[in-house]
Amino acid sequence: MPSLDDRIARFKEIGVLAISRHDFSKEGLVLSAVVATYNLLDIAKELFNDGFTLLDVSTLEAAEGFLVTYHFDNMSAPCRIAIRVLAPTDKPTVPSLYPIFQGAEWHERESFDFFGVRFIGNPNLVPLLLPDDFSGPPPLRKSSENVAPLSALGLFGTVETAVPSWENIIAPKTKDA
Amino acid sequence: MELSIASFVQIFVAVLLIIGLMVGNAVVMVYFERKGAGFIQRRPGPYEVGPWGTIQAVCDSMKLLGKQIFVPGNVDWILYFAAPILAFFPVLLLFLPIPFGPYLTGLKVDDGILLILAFAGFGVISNILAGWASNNKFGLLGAARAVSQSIAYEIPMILALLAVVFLSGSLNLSEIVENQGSWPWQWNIFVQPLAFFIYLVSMVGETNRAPFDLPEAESELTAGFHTEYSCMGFALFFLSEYANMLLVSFVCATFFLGGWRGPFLDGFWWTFIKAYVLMLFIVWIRWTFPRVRFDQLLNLNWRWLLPLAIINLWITAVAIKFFD
Amino acid sequence: MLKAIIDNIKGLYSLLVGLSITGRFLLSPRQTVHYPRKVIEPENMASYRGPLELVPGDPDPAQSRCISCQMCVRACPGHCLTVTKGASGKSPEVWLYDFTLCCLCAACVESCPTGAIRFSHKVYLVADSREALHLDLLGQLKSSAKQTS
Amino acid sequence: MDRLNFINPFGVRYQPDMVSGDFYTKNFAKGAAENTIILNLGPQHPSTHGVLRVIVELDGEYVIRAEPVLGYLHRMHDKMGEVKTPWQFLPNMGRVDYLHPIAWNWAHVGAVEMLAGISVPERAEYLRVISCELNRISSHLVWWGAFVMDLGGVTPILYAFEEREKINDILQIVTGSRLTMSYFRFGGVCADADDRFLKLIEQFIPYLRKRLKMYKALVTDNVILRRRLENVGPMGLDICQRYGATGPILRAAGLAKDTRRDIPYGVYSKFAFPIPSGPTDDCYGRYLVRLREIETSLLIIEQAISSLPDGPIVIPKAPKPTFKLPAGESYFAVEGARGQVAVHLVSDGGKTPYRVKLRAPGFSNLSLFAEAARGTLLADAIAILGSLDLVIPEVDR
Repeated sequence: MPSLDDRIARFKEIGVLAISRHDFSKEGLVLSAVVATYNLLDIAKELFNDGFTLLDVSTLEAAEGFLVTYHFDNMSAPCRIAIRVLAPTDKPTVPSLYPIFQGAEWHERESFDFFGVRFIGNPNLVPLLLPDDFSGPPPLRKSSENVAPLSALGLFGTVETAVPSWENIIAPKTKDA
Repeated sequence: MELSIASFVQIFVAVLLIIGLMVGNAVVMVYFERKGAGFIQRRPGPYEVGPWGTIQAVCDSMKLLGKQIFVPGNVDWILYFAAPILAFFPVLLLFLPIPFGPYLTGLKVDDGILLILAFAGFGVISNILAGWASNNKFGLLGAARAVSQSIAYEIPMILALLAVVFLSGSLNLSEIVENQGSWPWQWNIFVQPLAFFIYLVSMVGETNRAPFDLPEAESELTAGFHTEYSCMGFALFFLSEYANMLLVSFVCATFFLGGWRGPFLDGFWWTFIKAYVLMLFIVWIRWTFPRVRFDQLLNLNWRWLLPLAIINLWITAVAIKFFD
Repeated sequence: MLKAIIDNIKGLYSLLVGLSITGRFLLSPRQTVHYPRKVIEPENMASYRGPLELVPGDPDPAQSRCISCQMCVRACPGHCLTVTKGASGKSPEVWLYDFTLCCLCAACVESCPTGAIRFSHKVYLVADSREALHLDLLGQLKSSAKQTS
Repeated sequence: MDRLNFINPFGVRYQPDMVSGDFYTKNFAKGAAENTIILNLGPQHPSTHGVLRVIVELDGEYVIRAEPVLGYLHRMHDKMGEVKTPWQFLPNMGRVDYLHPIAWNWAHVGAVEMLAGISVPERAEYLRVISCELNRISSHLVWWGAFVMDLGGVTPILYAFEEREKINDILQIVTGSRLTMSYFRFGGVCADADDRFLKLIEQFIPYLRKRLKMYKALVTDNVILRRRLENVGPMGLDICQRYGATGPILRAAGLAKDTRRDIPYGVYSKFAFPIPSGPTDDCYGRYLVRLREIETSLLIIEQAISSLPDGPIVIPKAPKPTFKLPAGESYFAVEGARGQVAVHLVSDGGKTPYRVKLRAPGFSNLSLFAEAARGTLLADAIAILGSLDLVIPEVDR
């Protein structure tokens, strides 16, 4: 089990857009990282080899797009990590984690139901919780006046590093955790 | 046996009485089964209709009679309706050679047990037809299970009975009873305990009762072969299940427990007491054990009961040869 | 082979143990409460949360303590309360409660500044229509005050 | 079956379609092999515990493939969380998992308290532990009865309900309800324990220990049950990791992972209790782990009762039903009867949360059924399904 600093370093090696530490007692997370879609599978593979398991896939809609959050927990030593991917609002596609974590299939189908995010590589991307003939927009999509920007949600504890484009998104004054 | 008008009248009266017995038995047993289940599960069971709920079973059967006959689409009509009838009527025949009392026998046949074992096979045909004709996948699976189970359990059953037949030297049920004494230690169960045990297991398997109720295993196949039956079709299957239970209990009482012979005063009451004690035992087993799995059921039969029955039969034959 | 035989004999013994347990329960007394003939003891009922009722006022039991502040109406997740202020003063004129929508969550009871609402212990409440469960709590309060006086 | 032609007396030939059924059956049938039966277990089936539907492809009695179909009890709790204030969402938590509502209470209340920085008085923490553990016992009891009923033994569930009624009597004293409890409040609990509550628990603990011995003699040692469960449906650590299984399934696989021990919430760190794990990862192992968890819960309750402190049960300025959450994110996990229950809360500082995500353990646990059931007998598949301890409202949310 590598230390937190080692893990941050290894994530940076693979490539992250932003990485931040969190106060576990206040946010329930140890570490969160925003990754680009093409790095997601590498990060997941890394976590799988370290004995992490996928807890859930929690998507939310923000002004910048759909933020898909994967929560991971280590099997042996508790260490909750959130990996986030931002998918654009108009054409949200994210690679599926199914090849590594087969349990992701259902979580991704749930996000597909509720937000319309398409997961490329999911073997069975059909409605899971909603009926197959459900018509209408995905039920958890927000109307445009209710959508908040990501910076207003306080998702990014103490930012360790971030690429310039993400520094803009996280906003100049980061919340001190 | 000569066939005269008198014997026809006798058979006719016997069949009428047996139908009455079957229906009455079902009503009584439904009551006892539900009451027994209730008491084992620490609840009162049927309670509201009549004193202590005694009329409940009668009312339930009236309800079944009064229900709309519902036939699902795409069934094979002829077989679908033939199946419950085939389940019910052959059982009637099986009661004919049973000696209820010294003079109370529907039809005194010299090889009565052969008649019973031959016609017992009809039950399984009705199960196959019911499962097949109702065009239901659960029904089909139930029917397939019913066939292999019934075939499997008939063999050790016959072998266990054969050991007793060797002892008595007769296939006539009355003679088998007469060969046993009035007191419990003179009954065949003490001469043939292993055969009794084998018969006890295979009689539960043969009647498809829990823990061997695989053809209708409710948690797997909803109701197995009679999934699609309602009202009278279901009632006939129900009747025949209880009638089969009664039949195997009577055969067991006749072969192993001295039939009508009992302490103090021989008579038909002993047959009935013994048979109903066995029935209550079957009920008790049902409400105690979980169900076995299908391959385990067949393994139990082919790997254990059948060799045991053959060994038992062989020992019996050798013993008769040497000690008689 | 020998091990399998011993296993089976042990298994048969376990079946006998099971039979003896159910046999013992067969003869032991029943555990159920047979409702119309027997009811459960009232001390068990004291903590039961039944439909809401209004707390009788202090000098006049037919008057509610309610001041029509609408806190409960706003707090209720199921929107099951309707409180209308009377023409004179703060006391309510209409106090309707739709029990079919209520989830007994106590949001109204805990948000009430005057403690005017409480849970009743009516466990045997039955109705044959939805409308019968649209309760007029103010009317109930008045009729119960009339009965006690 | 589909290929059979039946003739009815009116002479109309009926030729069923090769594949009939709704969208999910057709979708499933795309991968079907030759000469197999596609069978729908559920949504109304005696052993799917409510309205789960499982499509299985059978070769004889062997399950070739299985696919659970969800959504028959879907109520969109995530959306309700977004349109209600956190206080108003609280009663929903009792409805998510009706067998262990207090764990869900705790997950939601904990997430809100984490985000808003609310502390809880010590007596309330103890009452939370006591009620949660009692509720865990009652949940395991229902599972025990229902599982044995899946295996064909009808009687044990009624014995389990005797105990469950006693627990309901106890929990009713503090929570006021018997099924969908909503006991926790932000910053405490809603009712204090009285003498009768403590007295009944003290009577209940030795009583249940005696009954557990009876359970062992009647069911656990029963040869039929053991042969039904041993070596059936093994789920090792590998499959648990890939599917994110938690709770008794993971512990039966040999890993003593329990949120109560790993990330102690409440006052769990003050109690000494073993985490039952192993010995085997089959259905029988999962069965044993759950029964041993009942004993663990009894141990915790005993310790909590003996050291129950005096004091307030709710903080002085407890949030009113209309309070506002600060902006931020929190992820709070507790150990439910079925595994890790978690609530992920994101707030933008408005009246209602921006996003509420409920992490149901049954959802992940059920997703591994398709892999575990492959190649088993139909009866074994039912046993595996039962051993996952499913509560469909929680899976569907």
